[in-house]
Amino acid sequence: MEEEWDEGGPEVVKRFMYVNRKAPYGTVYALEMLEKVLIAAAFEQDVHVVFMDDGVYQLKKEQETKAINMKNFSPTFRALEGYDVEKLYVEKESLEARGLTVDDLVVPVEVLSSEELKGLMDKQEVILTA
Amino acid sequence: MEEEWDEGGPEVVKRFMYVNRKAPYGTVYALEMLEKVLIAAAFEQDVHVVFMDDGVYQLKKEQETKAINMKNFSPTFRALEGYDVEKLYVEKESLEARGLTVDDLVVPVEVLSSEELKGLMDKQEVILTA
Amino acid sequence: MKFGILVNEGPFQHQASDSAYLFAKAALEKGHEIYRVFFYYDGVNNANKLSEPQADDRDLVKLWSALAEEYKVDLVVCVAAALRRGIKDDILAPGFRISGLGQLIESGIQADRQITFGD
Amino acid sequence: MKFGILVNEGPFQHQASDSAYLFAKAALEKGHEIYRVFFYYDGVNNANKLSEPQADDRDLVKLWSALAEEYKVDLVVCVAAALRRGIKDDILAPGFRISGLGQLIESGIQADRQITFGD
Amino acid sequence: MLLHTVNKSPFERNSLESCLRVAEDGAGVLLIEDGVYAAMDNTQVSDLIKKRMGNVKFYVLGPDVDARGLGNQSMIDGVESVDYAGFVDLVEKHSATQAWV
Amino acid sequence: MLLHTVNKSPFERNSLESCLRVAEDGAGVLLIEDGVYAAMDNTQVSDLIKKRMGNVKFYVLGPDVDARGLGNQSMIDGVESVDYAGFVDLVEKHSATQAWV
Repeated sequence: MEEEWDEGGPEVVKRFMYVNRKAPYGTVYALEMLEKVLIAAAFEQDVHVVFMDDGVYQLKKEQETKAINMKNFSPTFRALEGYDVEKLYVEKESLEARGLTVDDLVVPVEVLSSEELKGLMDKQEVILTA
Repeated sequence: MEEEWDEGGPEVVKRFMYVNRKAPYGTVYALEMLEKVLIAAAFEQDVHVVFMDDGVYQLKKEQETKAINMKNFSPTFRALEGYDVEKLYVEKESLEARGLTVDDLVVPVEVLSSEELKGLMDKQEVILTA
Repeated sequence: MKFGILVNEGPFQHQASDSAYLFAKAALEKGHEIYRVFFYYDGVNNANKLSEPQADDRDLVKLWSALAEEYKVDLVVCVAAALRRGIKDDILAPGFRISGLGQLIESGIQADRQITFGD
Repeated sequence: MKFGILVNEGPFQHQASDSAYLFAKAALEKGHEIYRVFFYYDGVNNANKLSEPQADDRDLVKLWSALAEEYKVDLVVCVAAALRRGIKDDILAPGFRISGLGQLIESGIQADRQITFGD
Repeated sequence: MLLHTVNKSPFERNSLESCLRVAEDGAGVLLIEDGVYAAMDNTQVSDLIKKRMGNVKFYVLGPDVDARGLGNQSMIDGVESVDYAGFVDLVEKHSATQAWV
Repeated sequence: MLLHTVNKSPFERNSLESCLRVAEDGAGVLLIEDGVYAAMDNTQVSDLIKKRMGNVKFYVLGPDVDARGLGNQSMIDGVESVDYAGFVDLVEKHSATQAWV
């Protein structure tokens, strides 16, 4: 990846937002989105990760994937802090619709109402969804 | 395909139902489903084709795909009759929810309420959806 | 009992192929027969032998091939769907064969139950 | 203006890749620059040169290659996503190159606007 | 009687709703993959299943429930959990299977 | 101000609804691919757009409307049709684009 550092240059810092709206395992989007988040962090960008709609299910505790033969990637969320990815947001309305609270989630997050999320999204320079 | 006739044998006739629930062009399911319908007809099976949910949009008249660079497959529906595929059903509730009537459709169909559809589905031996 | 299975999605993007594999395996372990697994739409990508998942992840292409070998399951890739998606004999994994869509209809006719896994 | 484009789906199954191609072409014809098109998830299947669509249908792999040649557009296939899906150099269409996910982030940094096409 | 399989989240798509619109009394509905979220109690969509409980038989694929961390969440009363072997049995005992993909 | 693109049918998925929940007044929403069905008048979901008309600016991609045979259907008043060149202009004139894929 070194040549990328030379080309792109980490000196430019942009506000990147990752919007996670898909449940885990049913599709691969959650897993491969995490890889994109980690890379942006490695490029020292200002990374914001939003979980809304079924995306909040990605953070659900106690995932046990052995019986479906798939890799349990939920521990990766706990590793995000080590990469300085600390701006994790969960939409309040999505959480409530699913009968969940922050206690059900594997990592500490900031809970924002859709109204508060509006303002945060509007400030972003690059928004990646899947 | 001749060896398939020998193996499978067209002498067994089963009730096949194809359930179309996806809009055309946004995904390929509508197009490739049509290919499956035609093959079942070639095997002289008892073919039923149902259009419900966004699947009713597959039959919408006046599709003009030139500007999106995709093949317009809606004329194929008019060819179904030539392959003796004549049992086409549209769910009334789906049609109405979209503000459409049978006059908007490229082929004659039988309109069934969900209640009527229930009975028809329950009699099928092979149901293929996409 | 004889089961026919239709797989409409490739490995990775959707769980469909994982579910189909685990269903097939469970049926075989219970002593049932799988008449045929037919791969249609992006499902044809299950037959790409160049696929190399991460070391700690499952490898569906290899799992299908192994199932075919152990239980003599007929894995058929739709020729029309495969041509479009660039799945050719050169890159076809062991245990898969490419054939016509008629093989799906035949599966529906011959199997006692036909089941679909898709998006 | 410089645009960066992310394509998350393969050709055929979803319209995403068609839309991305037509967007890129329209931008170039208006005199804009495409900084990079990055292919992720099943989007890597856009680079499979073995793909042979029906004669009367569009051929997205060839269209992307032609766009790359005419306008010198940088088409980058994600190496990790491609490995899993069996997209290797042997079957890579002209104009595409395989590289790391960092190229997507770089696109986000360097382009004036970054836009996603997906399922 | 048919077995219906639903693999989509009821929050994201209309699959379960459409399935239940045409599922006959006595039919079986098996929730798999992201479809299992519909089986959870105390959500905004729990009523979809509760309204048909008693005339449709609901099943959920346990391995998919566990994968999503829902093993200890409260499930709607009357939904039966099966494993893959149970899934096979359900397909066997119903006349045909319709997948709401 | 953001440009939001929505490519999913409002009958099948919750994308447009979620988009409108977090779209600020003054934002643009461009309907493309199967998203264009939301722009049609006299459907069960027409109100989704009508309720935000006036504070959000709605656009629809003409080529996708025509492909789906909707060229002569009545569109909700105030939705503006653009072609691919117009799509490019919209991305250019908004600060960033969010795709509700």
